[in-house]
Amino acid sequence: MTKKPSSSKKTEVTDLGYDARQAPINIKLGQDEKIALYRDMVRIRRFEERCLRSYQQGKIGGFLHLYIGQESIAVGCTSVMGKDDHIITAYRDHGHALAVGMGMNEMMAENYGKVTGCSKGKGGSMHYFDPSRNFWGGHGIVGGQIPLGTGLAYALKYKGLKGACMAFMGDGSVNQGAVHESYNLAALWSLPVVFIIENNGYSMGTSQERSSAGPSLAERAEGYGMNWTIIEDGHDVLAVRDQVGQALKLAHDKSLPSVLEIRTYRYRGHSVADPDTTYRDKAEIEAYKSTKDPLSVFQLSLLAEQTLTTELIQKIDESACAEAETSAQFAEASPYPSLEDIKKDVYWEIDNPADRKSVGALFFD
Amino acid sequence: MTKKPSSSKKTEVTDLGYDARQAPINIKLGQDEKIALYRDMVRIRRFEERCLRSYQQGKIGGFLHLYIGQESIAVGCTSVMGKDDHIITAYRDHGHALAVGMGMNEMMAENYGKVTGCSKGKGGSMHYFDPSRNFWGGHGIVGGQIPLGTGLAYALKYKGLKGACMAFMGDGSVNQGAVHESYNLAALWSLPVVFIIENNGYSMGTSQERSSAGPSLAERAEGYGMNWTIIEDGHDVLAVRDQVGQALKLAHDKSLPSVLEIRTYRYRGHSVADPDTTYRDKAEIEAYKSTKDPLSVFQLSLLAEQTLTTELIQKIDESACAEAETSAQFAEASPYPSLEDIKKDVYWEIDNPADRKSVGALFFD
Amino acid sequence: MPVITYREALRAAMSEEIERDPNVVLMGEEVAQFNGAYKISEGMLAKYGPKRIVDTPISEAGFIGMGVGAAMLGLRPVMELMFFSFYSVAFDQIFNNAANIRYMSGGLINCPIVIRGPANGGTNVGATHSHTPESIAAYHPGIKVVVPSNAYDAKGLMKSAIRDNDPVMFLENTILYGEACEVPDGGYLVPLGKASIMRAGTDISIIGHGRSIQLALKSADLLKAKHNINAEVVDLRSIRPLDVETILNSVKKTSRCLYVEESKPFCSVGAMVACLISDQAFDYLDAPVKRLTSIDAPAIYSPPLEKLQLPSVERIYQAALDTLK
Amino acid sequence: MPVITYREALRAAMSEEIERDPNVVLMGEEVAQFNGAYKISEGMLAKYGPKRIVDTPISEAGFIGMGVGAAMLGLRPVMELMFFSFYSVAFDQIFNNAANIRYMSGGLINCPIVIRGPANGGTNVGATHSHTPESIAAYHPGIKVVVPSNAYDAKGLMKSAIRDNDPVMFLENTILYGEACEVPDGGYLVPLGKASIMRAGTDISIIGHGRSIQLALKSADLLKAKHNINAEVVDLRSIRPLDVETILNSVKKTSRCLYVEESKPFCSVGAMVACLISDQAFDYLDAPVKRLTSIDAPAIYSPPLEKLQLPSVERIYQAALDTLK
Ligand SMILES: Cc1ncc(C[n+]2csc(CCOP(=O)(O)OP(=O)(O)O)c2C)c(N)n1
Ligand SMILES: Cc1ncc(C[n+]2csc(CCOP(=O)(O)OP(=O)(O)O)c2C)c(N)n1
Ligand SMILES: [Mg+2]
Ligand SMILES: [Mg+2]
Repeated sequence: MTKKPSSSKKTEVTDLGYDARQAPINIKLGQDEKIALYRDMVRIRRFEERCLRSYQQGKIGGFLHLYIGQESIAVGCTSVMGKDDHIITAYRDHGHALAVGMGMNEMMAENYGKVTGCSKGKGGSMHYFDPSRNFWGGHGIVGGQIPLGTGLAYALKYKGLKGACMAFMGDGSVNQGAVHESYNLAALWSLPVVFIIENNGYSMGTSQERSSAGPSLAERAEGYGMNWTIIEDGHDVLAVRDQVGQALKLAHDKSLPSVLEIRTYRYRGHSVADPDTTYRDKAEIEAYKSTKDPLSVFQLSLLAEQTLTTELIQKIDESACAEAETSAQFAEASPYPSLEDIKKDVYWEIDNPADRKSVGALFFD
Repeated sequence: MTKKPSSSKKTEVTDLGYDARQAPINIKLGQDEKIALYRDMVRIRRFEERCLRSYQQGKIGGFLHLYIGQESIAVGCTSVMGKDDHIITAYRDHGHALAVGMGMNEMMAENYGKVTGCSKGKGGSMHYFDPSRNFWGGHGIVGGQIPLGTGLAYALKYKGLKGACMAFMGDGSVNQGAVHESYNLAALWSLPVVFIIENNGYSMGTSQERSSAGPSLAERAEGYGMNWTIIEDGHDVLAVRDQVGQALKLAHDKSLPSVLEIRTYRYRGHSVADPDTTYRDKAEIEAYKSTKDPLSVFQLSLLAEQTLTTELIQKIDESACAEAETSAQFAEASPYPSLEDIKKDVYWEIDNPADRKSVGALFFD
Repeated sequence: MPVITYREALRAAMSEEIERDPNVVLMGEEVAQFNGAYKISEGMLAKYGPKRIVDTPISEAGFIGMGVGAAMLGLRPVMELMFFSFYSVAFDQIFNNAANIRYMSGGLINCPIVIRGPANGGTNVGATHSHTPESIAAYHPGIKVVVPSNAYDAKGLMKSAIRDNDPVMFLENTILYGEACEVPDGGYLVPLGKASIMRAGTDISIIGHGRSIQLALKSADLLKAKHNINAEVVDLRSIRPLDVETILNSVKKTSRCLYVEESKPFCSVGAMVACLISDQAFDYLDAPVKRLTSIDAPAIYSPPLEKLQLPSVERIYQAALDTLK
Repeated sequence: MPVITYREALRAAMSEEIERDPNVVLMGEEVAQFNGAYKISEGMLAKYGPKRIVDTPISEAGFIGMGVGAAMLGLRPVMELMFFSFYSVAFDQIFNNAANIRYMSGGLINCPIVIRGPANGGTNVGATHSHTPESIAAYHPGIKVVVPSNAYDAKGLMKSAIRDNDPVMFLENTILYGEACEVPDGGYLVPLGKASIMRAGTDISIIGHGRSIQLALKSADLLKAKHNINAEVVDLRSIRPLDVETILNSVKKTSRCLYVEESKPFCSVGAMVACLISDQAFDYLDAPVKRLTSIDAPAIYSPPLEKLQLPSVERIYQAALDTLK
């Protein structure tokens, strides 16, 4: 009657006096690169603020899940992606999409349900896709994207590519069975996948302690012998870069999976229709905003090191606002899909009639 | 950037020099009780050997999953059950059924598909039930019974009963999502459930190391802050009693769940139709049989302490064989369900027409 | 009689049953502290406390299976799926465990669980959130399925469902949540399996279920106003059990039938009902039973297009005219 | 022509495609080292190695979802469900992800995955292991569904399914695995969506899919021998796409139709086909389309009773006579 000792491999993180700016991956960043990181965070925020206005004007249907407050994660993570690295996420996907390089026009048009949208108006705000940028969505079923991300990693390994998949989820998603099944598969088969939990403290109106048992979310990785790390400073884009970079390296070099839990915060309600009153108070939001806002923190740091100037900050801001405004105009001016479009993009074969090999009816109305 | 220290609570088990016979729960066992434990293990084995014969004669349909080699677990676990303790298990359910007190007749008749079977011939060997003995099946979908067991525990707590549910599964089942969702629910809500993994080393033809990542199966409990224990001596009915007794006490007294991984071995193929040649060799089976057979080990120990005599051993054996033989005759002589029976036991309302409140058609052929 | 919404009617039904029977418990994501994603359970935590109104993690397989287990031991759980679409991750627990446990135990067990939540499109939430799984649910013997189209039925059917000793899938509709009608205060029941003739008529039977019924009633008014056509509108309310008698009687009277529903067309409830009618009222039919469903594709997001994809007053009106041709 | 079994035909199809296309991979529980629970993949690990033939843990949601993700990036995974019934724990991955990913991405993605395994009763494995989910699968636009009834079709359809760029549910049958017929060596394809007239006739169309077709052929012999009735037997082979033309042509010729299938009756494929026929060949029908399904209850274990629950030569024969009455 013994207990087998744990054999899990944890990445060791220096705890005290850690300065992400000094991390090798960050120290080599040029001024332009730092500005680009900052700019991308600003662009996400301004884009979403513009989305919110359009939503309030009734231009956008369904849900609108804003990423505001979490920008450092999408930007930090995607900034270390190489050509064969891929990402997949949940419905809160504007940040990731912009960060991988998708354009505001196609994104806003998607929100408006226009045919010029990235998914031709078929997916909406929760379902952005851009395979050409290694971005595989935008997924609405909580946790449902995690097996897909594991499969992207599987395919990379199968093809002998030195790439990895970053599979994003929220803190509430870790209690879905499909997530655990994926953990086991990834660990068992040494798949190059980085499971990234964006822990913003709440799944809708449920705080982490009301949804998830256990010492931490990342630590569940241990049961599968997987590496795991908790990034407390998720608001610090450089800290995110550093840790994600290490996890990606592990995936690239040793084809090992890991779980990163990144602590963050969302400023808005779960979706913008969420009353956001039953589960947290304004003070909590304000406290975070005032000390840990990802944009402000990075801005201050870049100001201090004179990478940014107040003029440049303003220019970046104005240009992001203008870009967002233009995207709203683009979306507004774009046409809706046609009635016939409803039945396109259902079957590859129907969309490629010259290559169709099956016969018979595929639609029944 | 820190890692939260683990706060999980492990039951401490003395490792060296541990003698299950000296455990409080065992030391108070009377001679008759020990003999009863032994007899129940023998009855399970003889019953299943008789099942095997009937299966080979074509009297039993579908699958036949034999429990031979694992008897100490069902008998040990059920022997510590109190009046409000409940159990649920998978398709390898003969042992648990006999151990909770179900009769061989109704069990064998079920295997034969007779109307006198415990499930009226509707469930078969994988689906025994006896709610009157707190036995809730017999379930065919791997891992699918674990949420149900969690729900039984939930209902016990809801009703204010000081009882627990033992939810059994195999080593291959731990990779099903529903199991993990149940772990989280049980830990989060402090449900009185004991998750028992009967780790016989294989899920069908897949060894544990080919199916499950991580240091051990039980240790995954840690990620949920749950107690866990590995019982290496699963062949020792007294060791099982001791550990399960402790877990049940934790459930009764503090309404805390735990995970027990009990190491064991099955002698036969996954089901008796399984060729059993691709994944292990005979030597491995023989090695286990010769040193760790639950019946032999307990028999020797009871002989040594003179609780058993060779005559008594023989008597127990003969009586178990006779009981099994009688059950086969009972099954043979029993009638099959009628054609009309096919549509009974589908809806409670149809079976209780006097109390039916709905109207309209419930069947459509 | 008080006029209340479908949402309030559901809340009243659950509240009355919670007060009546200590074994009734409402569980689901955000049902308690958050007051319900769609506010069905608003105020119920405050009134009934955390033992009766329980927030769950996002673990549909886990908590619905847990409800099935609890039901086996005598609780009567009402499980909210935030969207019924999320049944996809709990499919096994519903259709193997809840549906089969009675059968496989030879009748030793029964499972009085209600699984409820909105099952509809039309709110631009896309393909994964807009499933209408009534045909899939009702395919399974052992399961009952109801689809109330109005507040009165919602309350009466919910109370019947909670008292029912078999597992009931209770499919609601977010678009109807705010729709009101007269609903008595008292504890009336609407039995499962009884269709309701919402509008009597002689020229054509428009049969259907769910929100399509509300649309069909308006289409029937148009048919009357524009063509003096008297359409009978029959709301099945319950898919399994099914009120075959009312269906056949209506069709025997009108000889023409249009089935309307929001489902996709392949193997839909409408196909089943059409097949039943053709089989059992063959000689009464002047023309084949026609069907109107959503356009056969996953739910499109684009708001104006989704409107076109779903049944509408105009589409039903046109289909009825086609049926009468 | 060589005579091989349905099992060998499936193995040959998968082997040929694995040899042909480096992106084809076979995954599932016990497919590799154990040689397959039903020995479909026997010898394939030895021949193609562990990269192409992959054993998975018991994690259907995980590994099927993984297959969907891998397919998005260009692999062509063939996923074995040991029993197709286990789709219940992978339902979301199949019907939300595989089925919808193309649509929700506006056509940017396609998902060439095959999910295959036996979907049948008749082997006394009880309610949880005997699902026949073709109607449920085919309900979902975005999904294709095939149900081969014999070795020749099994091979030709499997090769087409693997080359297909859309997700295909491939429903096999354990009872047919050992059945043999003539199957050419070469790489022929049977296109999805083409029904097959297994026996030409003039008096009644017996249409169906899966193993019921094998039974129907024997029933047709009885009808001929005992009553000189010439039954036409039409095997749909593919449920979605569906060969509506062949169905209608047959019924227009015979004016009588019986649909046979192993499914449960509510919202089954047979109900759908009956509804289609009634709609599109209304004036050709001398009598309503009749259906023969399994008796409407979960699959019973008891071996002799399960036989009675399923379609049989005798039951089909009787139902055909009733249809002709
Ligand atoms: C299977 C499933 N259950 C429930 C939902 C409804 N839902 C959407 S998002 C959400 C909360 C998820 O929270 P979290 O994972 O923490 O992500 P966050 O929204 O904070 O980014 C819920 C309950 C869903 N989409 N899918
Ligand atoms: C969801 C599901 N997948 C696959 C199966 C087929 N199956 C039945 S038992 C089994 C092996 C289970 O092994 P384990 O959990 O170790 O239990 P043991 O048989 O060793 O008692 C498999 C793969 C199933 N019944 N259900
Ligand atoms: Mg969150
Ligand atoms: Mg095992």
